Formats: sequence, C-alpha cells, structure tokens
Amino acid sequence: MSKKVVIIGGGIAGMEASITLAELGYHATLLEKSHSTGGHVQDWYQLFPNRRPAKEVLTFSELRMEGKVKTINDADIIEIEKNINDFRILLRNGKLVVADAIVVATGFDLFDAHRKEEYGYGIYENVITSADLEKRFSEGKKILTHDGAAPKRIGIIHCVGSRDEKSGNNYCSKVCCVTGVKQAIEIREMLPETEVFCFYMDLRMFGRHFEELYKESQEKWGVSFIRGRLSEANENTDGSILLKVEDTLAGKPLKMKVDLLVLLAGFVPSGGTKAIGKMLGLPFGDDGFITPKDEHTSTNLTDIQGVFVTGSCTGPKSIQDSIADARAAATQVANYLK
Amino acid sequence: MIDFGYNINTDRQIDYDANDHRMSHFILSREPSYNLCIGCGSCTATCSAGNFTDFNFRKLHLMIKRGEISEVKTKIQKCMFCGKCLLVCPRGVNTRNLILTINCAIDELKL
Amino acid sequence: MKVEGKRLIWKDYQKEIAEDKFFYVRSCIRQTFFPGSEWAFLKIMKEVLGKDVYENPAHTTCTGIGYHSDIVPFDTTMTVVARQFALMTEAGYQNLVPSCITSFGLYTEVMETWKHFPEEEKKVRDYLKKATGREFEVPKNLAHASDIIYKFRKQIAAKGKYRLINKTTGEPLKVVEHIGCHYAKMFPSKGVGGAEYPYVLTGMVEDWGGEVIDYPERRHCCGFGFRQYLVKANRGFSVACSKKKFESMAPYKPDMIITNCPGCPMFLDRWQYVISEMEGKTYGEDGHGIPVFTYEEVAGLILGFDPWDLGLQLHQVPTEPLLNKIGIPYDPFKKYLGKNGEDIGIPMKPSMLNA
Amino acid sequence: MTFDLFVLPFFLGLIFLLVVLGIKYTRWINALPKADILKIRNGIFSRKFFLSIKEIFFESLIHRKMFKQNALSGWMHMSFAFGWFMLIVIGNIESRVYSGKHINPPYYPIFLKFFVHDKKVLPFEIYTVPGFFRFSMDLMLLLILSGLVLAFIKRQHSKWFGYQRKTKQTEFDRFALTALWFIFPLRLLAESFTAGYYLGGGFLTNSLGWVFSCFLPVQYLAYPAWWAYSFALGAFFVTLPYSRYMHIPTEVLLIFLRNFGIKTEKNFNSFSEIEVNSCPRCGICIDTCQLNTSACIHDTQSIYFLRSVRQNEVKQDVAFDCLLCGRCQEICPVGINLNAIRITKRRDIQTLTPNSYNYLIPTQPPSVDVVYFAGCMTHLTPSIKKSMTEILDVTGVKYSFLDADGTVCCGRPQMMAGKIDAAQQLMDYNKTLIQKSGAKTLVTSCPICYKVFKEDYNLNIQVLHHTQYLWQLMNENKISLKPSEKTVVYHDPCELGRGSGIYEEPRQIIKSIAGLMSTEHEKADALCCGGSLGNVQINSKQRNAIQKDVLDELQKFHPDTIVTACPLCKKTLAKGSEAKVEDIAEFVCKALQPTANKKIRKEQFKSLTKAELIELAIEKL
Repeated sequence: MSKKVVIIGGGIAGMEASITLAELGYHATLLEKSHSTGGHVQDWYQLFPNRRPAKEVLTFSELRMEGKVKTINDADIIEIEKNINDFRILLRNGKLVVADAIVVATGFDLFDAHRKEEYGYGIYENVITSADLEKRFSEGKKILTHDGAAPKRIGIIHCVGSRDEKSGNNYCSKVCCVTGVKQAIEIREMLPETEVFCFYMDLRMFGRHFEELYKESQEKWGVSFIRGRLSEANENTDGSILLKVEDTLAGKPLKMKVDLLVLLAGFVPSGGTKAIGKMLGLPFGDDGFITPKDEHTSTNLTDIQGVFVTGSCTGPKSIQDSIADARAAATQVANYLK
Repeated sequence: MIDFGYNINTDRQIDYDANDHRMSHFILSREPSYNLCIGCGSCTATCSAGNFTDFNFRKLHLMIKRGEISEVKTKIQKCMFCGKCLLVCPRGVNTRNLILTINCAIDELKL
Repeated sequence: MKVEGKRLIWKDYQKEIAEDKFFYVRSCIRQTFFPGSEWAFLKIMKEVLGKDVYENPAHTTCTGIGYHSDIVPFDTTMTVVARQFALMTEAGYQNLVPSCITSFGLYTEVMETWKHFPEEEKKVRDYLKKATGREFEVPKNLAHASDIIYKFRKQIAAKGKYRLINKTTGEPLKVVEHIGCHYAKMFPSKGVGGAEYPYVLTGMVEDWGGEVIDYPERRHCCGFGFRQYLVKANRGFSVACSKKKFESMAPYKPDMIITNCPGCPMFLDRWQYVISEMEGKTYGEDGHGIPVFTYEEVAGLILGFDPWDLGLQLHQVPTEPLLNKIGIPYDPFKKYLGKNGEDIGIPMKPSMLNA
Repeated sequence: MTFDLFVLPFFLGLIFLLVVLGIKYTRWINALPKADILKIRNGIFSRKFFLSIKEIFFESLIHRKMFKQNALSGWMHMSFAFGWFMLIVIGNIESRVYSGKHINPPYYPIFLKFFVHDKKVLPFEIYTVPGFFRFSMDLMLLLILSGLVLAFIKRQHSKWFGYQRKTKQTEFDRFALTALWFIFPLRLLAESFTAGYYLGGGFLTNSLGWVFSCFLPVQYLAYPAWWAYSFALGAFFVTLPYSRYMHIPTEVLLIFLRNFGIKTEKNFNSFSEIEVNSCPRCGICIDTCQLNTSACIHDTQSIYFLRSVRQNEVKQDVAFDCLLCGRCQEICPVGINLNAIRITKRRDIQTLTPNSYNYLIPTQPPSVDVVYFAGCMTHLTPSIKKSMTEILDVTGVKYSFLDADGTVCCGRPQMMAGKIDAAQQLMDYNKTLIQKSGAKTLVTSCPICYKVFKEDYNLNIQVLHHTQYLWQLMNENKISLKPSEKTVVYHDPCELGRGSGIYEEPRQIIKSIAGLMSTEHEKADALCCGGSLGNVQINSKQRNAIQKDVLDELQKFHPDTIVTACPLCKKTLAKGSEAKVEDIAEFVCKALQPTANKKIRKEQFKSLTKAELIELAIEKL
C-alpha cells in the first residue's frame, strides 16, 4: 500500500507538490482552506515576464491533478498530532486525515496596504493595490478613477510593505518590481493616453527577461520611472492624489498629481503559515516566514522528521520558483518515505 | 510693501504638474531612446566636459524629463560633443542626438 | 475620501486620558501670543466641567525650545522635567496636563527614554536629588490639554450656546485643523488618531458642528520650527512653510483654522499679515484672511464666552467675520478696551489685510 | 525652305533653357568668393583649361568612371552623352554643307532631314560626302537608341547595371525622363517617315522608311512626327534646369571650376550650389552606402540629401543621418564633395545656441620634442594609450602626454555636426597648449583628431597619426619588432583612410611582422565600422547591424587578429568580434623586441646631456 502524504495549502506550490508526489506513486491529499485550489494565481490576469494568461498555468496544474490527487477544500485544520510513525490532522468538520508525511505549502498573504496609513489606502477613493488592479484586469473591467473618468496619469508605488522597517518588513518581496512593470505596460496598452509613473527605490529585475521587460516598458510603452520612495499621498479637491517623493536622482523633492495610485503590496507570511507553523512547532525567522533546516542545502526540510516545507511559506517566491521548489520538496518527501 | 529683513523662500521642490514639459515632448518625438535612461551616470563619469566643469548630462537629462528646464540653456553649452557618453551608455541612449535635439528644442520652442 | 477608512485607523490610535485631578503646566509663549487661551482652559475645566485642575506657580519651562534649538543638553532637560514631575508629586497629583505641544512631546520623549533606558531615570533622580533635594514619581497619565478638551468635547457641545455652523446658510463651517508637529509625529501612538490622520481636533470640530477639510499639505509644519524662526535670516523659510499650507488649503475655501499648539496659531496668523505685506497676497474671503484659533478659544466661543475676554483682539487676522458667520454677538467698541475698561490702543491698520 | 512652324516648340524650349542657364550660371559665378573668381580668370588662360576639356571629354562624354564600375552602365551613359554630342557636331557640319552657309538657325541642323531631301545618293554610298554624313548621323542615332534600349532594360533589371537599389525619382524627374526617352525614337520615326517618302536617309532611316512605306501612309505621318519630335525636345529643354538633367550642363561648369582650383568651403556657397546641381542622381551612392546595405535606411543617402538641398528643404534627421564615412564621395562619378557639403548644410540648419567653453584655461605644459595627444576615445581604450606610452618610453624620445588627465575634444565632432564656432573654441585651446609645449611633432592616436589637427589647426609642426609615427620609428630603427606567424586583417578607419589618405603605413607595419590578409573592401573602398561620430541619428541597433556586416567580412577567412588604427573602430568592432581586435599601437607594442630596444636606448643615453639624463631619471621616478 502506498504511503500517504498530506499537502497543506492548495496554491501553486501545494498543487505542484501533490501532483509530483502522486506521480511518484504516493497517495497525495491536498488540504485547501478556501473553496478552491489555485491560491493567489487565481487572482492574476497575466504573468510576468511574457504576459501569458495566468489561467494557462493554473489549467496546467489542474489538469494534471485530476484523478491523481485527493483534494479537500474548506479544510480548516484545528490540530496536528505527531505520532511515532504518522501524523493525525484534525479538521474543524470533525474529519481526521492521517499522513506519513506532511508538506507545508501555506504560502503568503498580501501586505495589508491599510497599514501604510500615509498612502491613504482605504481612505482616498483613488488609491488601489496591485491586487485590486490585477483583479480589474482579469475581470475585464475598465481602468477608471472613482468618478468613472479615464485617468490621465497613474502612479505605481513599489515596495509597499516591503523593505520597510516602518511596516515591520525588512525583506524584499521579490516579485513586485517586475509586477509593477508588467502592470504599467498593461495600463499603457489599455489606455494609450494615460501616463504611467513608477516610483521605486531599486528596480530588482533578477529573473530571465525581467530586465528586457523593464526596457520594453520604457522603449515601447513610454513608462516613466522616478527613483524615490513615496513619503505621503494626499487627496486633492478633485479626488486626484498628490504625491510627495524625493527624486533621489535629481536630489530634489518632487510633487506630482496622479489620478489613480497603485500600491505594489508585498508578501507577508500568510495566516495559514503562521498557524500551521505554530501547530507543528516550526521555527520562524525574524521576517515571520518559516525557516527551513538549512537555507542553502536543505531548503525543503525542517527539524521535524516527516514535515517538509515548500513555496512562499519560506519566503517570497515567484511562480517559477514555487513550481521548482515544490518538485524539489516532493523528491525530498520521496527520499524520506523510501 | 514692508521690508521685514527677509524674503519668502522659494520652493526647491519639483512641481511636476506646473513645470514646462514641452522640451521633453519635443525630444521624445525626435529621439525615442530618450526614455531609456536608468540614471546609472556612466555618461557623466566619462564626460570630457565634466572633467573640467560641473556639466552633468545625467542630471540635465533628468531635469528635462521633470520639466525643470530653466538652466538647460546655459548648461548644455558646455558639452564638447565628443561622443564618449554614447560609447559607455549601457542602455543605448543616443546621447549625441539628445544634445543636438535639446539645442533644437531651445531654438524652436524659443526657450 | 472614505471616512470609514479613517475610522479604522482612529480605532487603532485611542489613548487613555484621565478623568479628573490634573496637574496643569503652562506654555512659555502662549500667554503672550494668545493670552486668553490658557485662561479659557482653566475656566472651562473648573467652572464648566467642574474638574480639579491644579497649577503650581513654581513650575518652569520644560526647556523645549532650548532643547530643540540644540542649546540645552538632554540631561539638563530631563532634570528640569523631573522637577516638574516632583512638583506634581508633591502636590499629590498623578495626571500631568501640559498646555504646550512641545512640552507634551518632550515629556513623552523623556518618559519613553526612561522606559527603554531605566539607567537614565536613575541618573536623573540622582541629579534632581542632588540639585534640589526633590523626589518624584513618573506621571500615571500624560495628556495634552487638547486631549482633555477632546475627551470632554461632547459635554462642551451639550453645554454650548453656539455651533460651528454658518448662521445664514445652515451649512457646517469648513475648518482646517492643524496639529502641532510634536503632538504625534514623534510618537504616533501617543496622539489621538495617530500621526497621519490625527483625530484630536477633528473630533472637536465634528462634535461642535463643523466640517474638517482634508487638503494636500495638511501634514506640513506651520513653519515655526524654532531654529527657523529664532534666527532672522532663516525666517524666509518659516514663512515659506506657512505659505505652502495656505496655497494648498485656499482652493477649499476654509472658514477658519483650529490649532492645538502654541506656535502654530501664532505663525499661521501672523504670517498671513507678513505675506500680505510682502507679496500683496491675502487668503480667505474679501481679503479678510483665514482666522486662526486655538482650540480653547473655539471651545470658549462655543460656550458663549465674550470674544474679547478670550483675547481675540490680539489676533492679526480679524476674527469678526467668523463671529458674524456663527452669530456670536460682540461689541466692536470694546475690542480694544483692556481689563478695567482702559484703552489699550488701536493697532495700525495693515495695508493689504482687510481688518 | 528653312522654316516651318513645327520647329517652334524646340526653338522656344532651347531659348528658354539658354536664358535660364545663363542667369543661373552668371549668378552663381558672381556669388563666388573673390579669390575663386581670380582663380577662374587665371585658369581660363592656362593649361588647366585644356585639362578640363580633356576631363569633360572623358568623364562627361565617354563616362570613363562609369565604365570602370559597370560596362553596361558606362555604355548606356556614353551612348546618350557621346551620341547626342556627336549628332549635334556632325549635324552642324552637315547642315553647313547642305546650306552652304556658316551660320544657320539653331533648329536647322536638328530638323535638316525635313528641310533637305537629297535623293541622289544611295543609302550605302558612304564614300560620298552626303553619304558619309547620312551614315554617321544614322550610326550616332543607332548608338543612342542602343543606350535607350539599355535604359529600358535597366528599369527592369537595374542589378545588371550594378545598381542594387533603384533610385526613388520625383514626379518631375520622371516627366523629364519621359521627354528624353521620346526624343530619339521620335527622331527616328520622323526621319524614317521622311526617308520612306523621299527615299533619303542613311542605312537606318532609309531602310526603316522603306519598311514603313510598305504598310503606312508615310507622307501623312512624317509631318506630325516632326512636330512630336520638336515637342519632345522642347519639353526636355524646359524641364531640364529644374530636373536632375541640370547636371548635364552644370557638370561641365564644375569640371572647369574644379580644375581652376576652386574648393568646397566650410560654408555653403555658390560653388556648393554648382556641385549640388551637378548631381545626376545616378544612385551609385545608394548602393555604396552602408546605411542602405546594413541598416535598412533608404532615404538619407547623398542623392536624396543633395536633392533636398536643391529643393531647399533640408531636414535635420536627413542631414544628420550619415556616417560621413566618405564611401559615396569616393565613388561619385561627378566627384562631388559630399561630406563637405553635408557638413555645411548641418551648419546651416544648426541652432543658434552658442557653446561656451570659458571653463577651459590653458596651462603651461612641459617643453618637449614630441607631444602625444591620445584623444577622447582613446581614454576609453586604455590599452592604446598604454601601448603608445610604452613605445614612446622605449624610444627615449622626449615627449609629453598632453591629455593624460582628460582630453579637451579636438573639435572635429563639433565640426562634423556643423558647429564650426564651437569647434574653433576647442581648437584654439588645444592649439595654445600644443604651441606652448614647443614640440616639433604632434602624435595622436585618434584618426578623428588627426584629420582636424592636420587640416584645420595650422600648427606648422609635423602632425602624425601614430600609424605614421610608428612606421617612422621603425624606419629610423628606433624600435625593432619581432615577427610572428599571426594572420591579420587590417580595417581602414574612415577618417584615416579615405579621410586622410593613409593606407600604406599600417599595411607596411603589419607586413613586416605578420601575415596580412586582404579583404573584399579595403583602402578607399573600405567599410565603415558603424561607430562613426558623423552620424547622430542612428540607434544602437542600426550601428550594430553595420558592425556585424563589417565583422562578417573581416572575419571571413578567420584571421587571428583584426588590426585597426582608431579607438572608435576598435571599440565598435571588439564588442562583436570573435577574433581579437587590436589597435596597431597595441600590435606593435606586443611585438617590441626588448634586447634590441635596450641597445637603442643606451645609444640614446650616450647622446643625452647630463641635465637631460637627470630630467629623464626624474620623469621615470
């Protein structure tokens, strides 16, 4: 009889890990706390850097999961009990799931932009987050200001809740830079008359074709970049947003009116990551993400035998990173159960 | 008017909305690589004129982008047009045509 | 603007404010700038609200201006502050209420320092003991006088004769609230509503019938910034700061400005005159300027105190247009009569400001 | 009969043409600088006049240069020019024979066959006087018609004629061309119809006339044909001064003026105007232009640029979209100074904003024999300046590195952009420095600098590019080099090769130490690397496209090293090359023979005075 592996978290990493394990011949059960698997990728319209529809990637995983992976949605884990040979996972609905190994793939939540009070999210009508914008894209909605007018100028703020001691997050969320560039391009494509300004501290175009996308955004789409962190946003009488930054390349403070402000919200460890990590007694780093056994050589292992970690629960990751990491985790599990 | 012995300081802030962006539009329409600058400063580091004076092409370029053009006319005169900046630019900005076009803009826009 | 969003933030920034038994410490400069304000505070507290407020004539400056001008070292400051605490302790009070925003900020700074570096407190206790023989307890509750008025704003509104409503139109008055920088920008958690969207004055304005306007330069400093003002050569910077605020608020056509700091009303008021004399530019309707008030003055007006008792004749920007709007009666002939009915002299008429 | 109404279109057209040309040429010549007018006066009565006649014969009539490039194209042009010229000459003599008068109306020889019908002579009796004329005239007509046939073929198969790309003609030029093409077929028809009826004409027109008369009412067709012929001539003459055919008379004028010693100036004057009008718009410059062949730019070549100058609508992006490599100038059959004219026009459309280099204050450089000026670009290729200083150190020559701490630009880039005044300011500064040094020789590593030092600085000292200087050092045995087995191709920098005529020195140097391979385009025909400062318009992709094609050619036979003699060429080529790219200075420096050189140094030390030795020692420290 094949051994049982429970994967906690049905995002892209959890899905990929469960598929790989199922393909390796294990009995894979995927626990997802929400109504559907897919995680954050479900909210994406197009993916960087090649702007392919996010659905394609999701479908790629979903099709392979069918019939191989047992999925339990709305799974609210209230207790995990470790026995000598197995784990017993108790769900709120009374179900008990038994596993020989556990893969934690509980991922991240988006930084709550309300917490960056001076940017006015939730207070000014025309301040939205990158996730809100992505949602508008994927729902095929027009990009309009609160008054229903086409925005003449849109500002995109990088590093909201990332690399910010004041938000309590010192780390880089890794994918927002390129997301901002991608969204800037999408805006320009949709609204050719709209000026787009990105306000950044550093542009971290680490991945393949990211730098090219950045260059394309300047060359082909005329996106403007201003190096400077937004200090505060204020609302004008007409509902537009007045931005105050220091243009650090010019060495001068700068103010600019934008009709719509997009905040690139960073990654924070998800509620699930915190809860499951705590239940299992996994160590957390000072950034709040789960610390694996070794940050170079054993990135999917933990100090607890039979508990593995993958995806963004161990730090911000792109989709590419997550899929690769999930497959790596699955091989670790297979090694362990052998 | 009373002399209080001091004046009201003028703002150092770049007021993007109030600034004059005609030169910027003019340049972009003639030299598309204008947009490609990432502010690395290699043009300024290698600059022949910058070796002798405070001529800073990176900053000049940026200030035009921000619509701060009051000093462009006097600053641009220091350029020797030697082309070293063109050779070092990592983004392929056609710096020499930018210089030429800035001059053109000063002339045609009567700045 | 989504007020619900702000309310969410305000929820996070509620502070504990004592109910009664206050030890009041005055501001160095307010009695010359707006002499009616502290008088009004004490009158409201004692006579209207029936609270126990004690002040000791032996209390001194907190050294705030000297401290922020880099003249007084922090050790000295802490010792002076400790002496105020000692006076409070000796009088049997535990709730400290400073009149001045900078004092409030400084007391907070000292108390926070001691919290994180207890050895500093120990050192200061030693200094104070050696210098004066006094001992002290750290205040149990520290609240700025505006926090107290904020706390009792609804009682004041209930007992008030007037509201911040335009008598003729019935519309709420448009009020610019300006918070002193040292109130919450240094320690956001110590201010009602936090630093980004402070609620302390907004709460008063809302409950007294007015409407707060949110203009882009709302957070900007009034320009006092001790060192800028104290050195004459730097005053151009000070006035530029105020001007930036006026330019930003002007499109909203505010009826008045309410402040909670000793310096802010002074500079927002006087610089309007200076700007008008330097550049010929006036703000507000008909060249009248935008009248600037302290929160105590506004509370006093609401409660029906006589405007001249509140010291409104010492304002550079005339307050009569606002009194007319609210419908507060006043005797124009008594404006420049002093305490005993003696003539204190009519000031020169400004050339631009319509006084 | 010596007149008929149909001659009027031709006659009036001719008068119009002569008047217009008269006015234009008088105006242009009058507007020439005084010195140039003096040159004309002296030239007319000298050998130069006859040299010009010779050149006109070979170039304007025979089209020798065209023949050299492509025989078909040469024949086509020669047949038109020479054939038509001979028709006029022979026709004039013939008409004198027939009329017996020395002076005839100008239309008379043209339409002679209409006025004179001589039946007595048989078509092939060429030994008689009339027969000779008839034969010669028909032969010339046939010659022209052969050219016409070629011209037709060229429309379809321009590649056979050596043209890779067709010229984009204006509508007006096309009209003139049509008129020209109609002239000779119509003459053939008119003469043939007339001959068919009167049985006159030569071997061509007589035979053709006989054929026509068999099935056509030639007696009725002849007269309209003469009208049509006259109209075609008239139309061509009227359009000529405003079309590209203006080059036909103007080129003749140009040859005279050029032989008299008149040159293109730094500003656009009436000599430039004459040069511009001499452009036949043949389009040879299009094919030779690398912007066309490598970078897909098809509308800024000299032909189009000169046309825009003639039409007075020079556009900045056209004027500045040229590498100034000089390849078109080298090949231009008319020999127009294309680079110089383009620069003058760049100057004309330049902005008025002056440059100000008042921040440059010349200091006192050390007194030396040789001044080494690396140049701006050389500072971006430090291996070149390092090699040069090493070589100079070895020779023991007393030199100073004038721009060691940063170059003040030589002024040539500003000059190429037409900013002569700005260039002058920079030149004045550098000139002062060079003169203050008291050096007798100036050596530069940059061909761009070299050209301007040589041509515009008026330094009165020896100005050398380091290629020349190194060759000189080798010949004087001041350096000796170790040969190697390396295979090398040499890339001629534009400013050094075509710009300054230095082709041999680098080749001699390379040959003496390595194996020099030849390339498809070299010397005057060499390709531009694409890095040229002359072009301000093209983007980096276009530059790279040019560079790639050049490298493909240079690397075709897999040389070990590509040697060039320009920092800009080196930098441009090196970024895409598989073979090592070296400046000739580096190449020489690497081949330096240490032992031999030590000897030289010792000898030199002997000849130095004590003071000089001490100074040298201090410098070495």
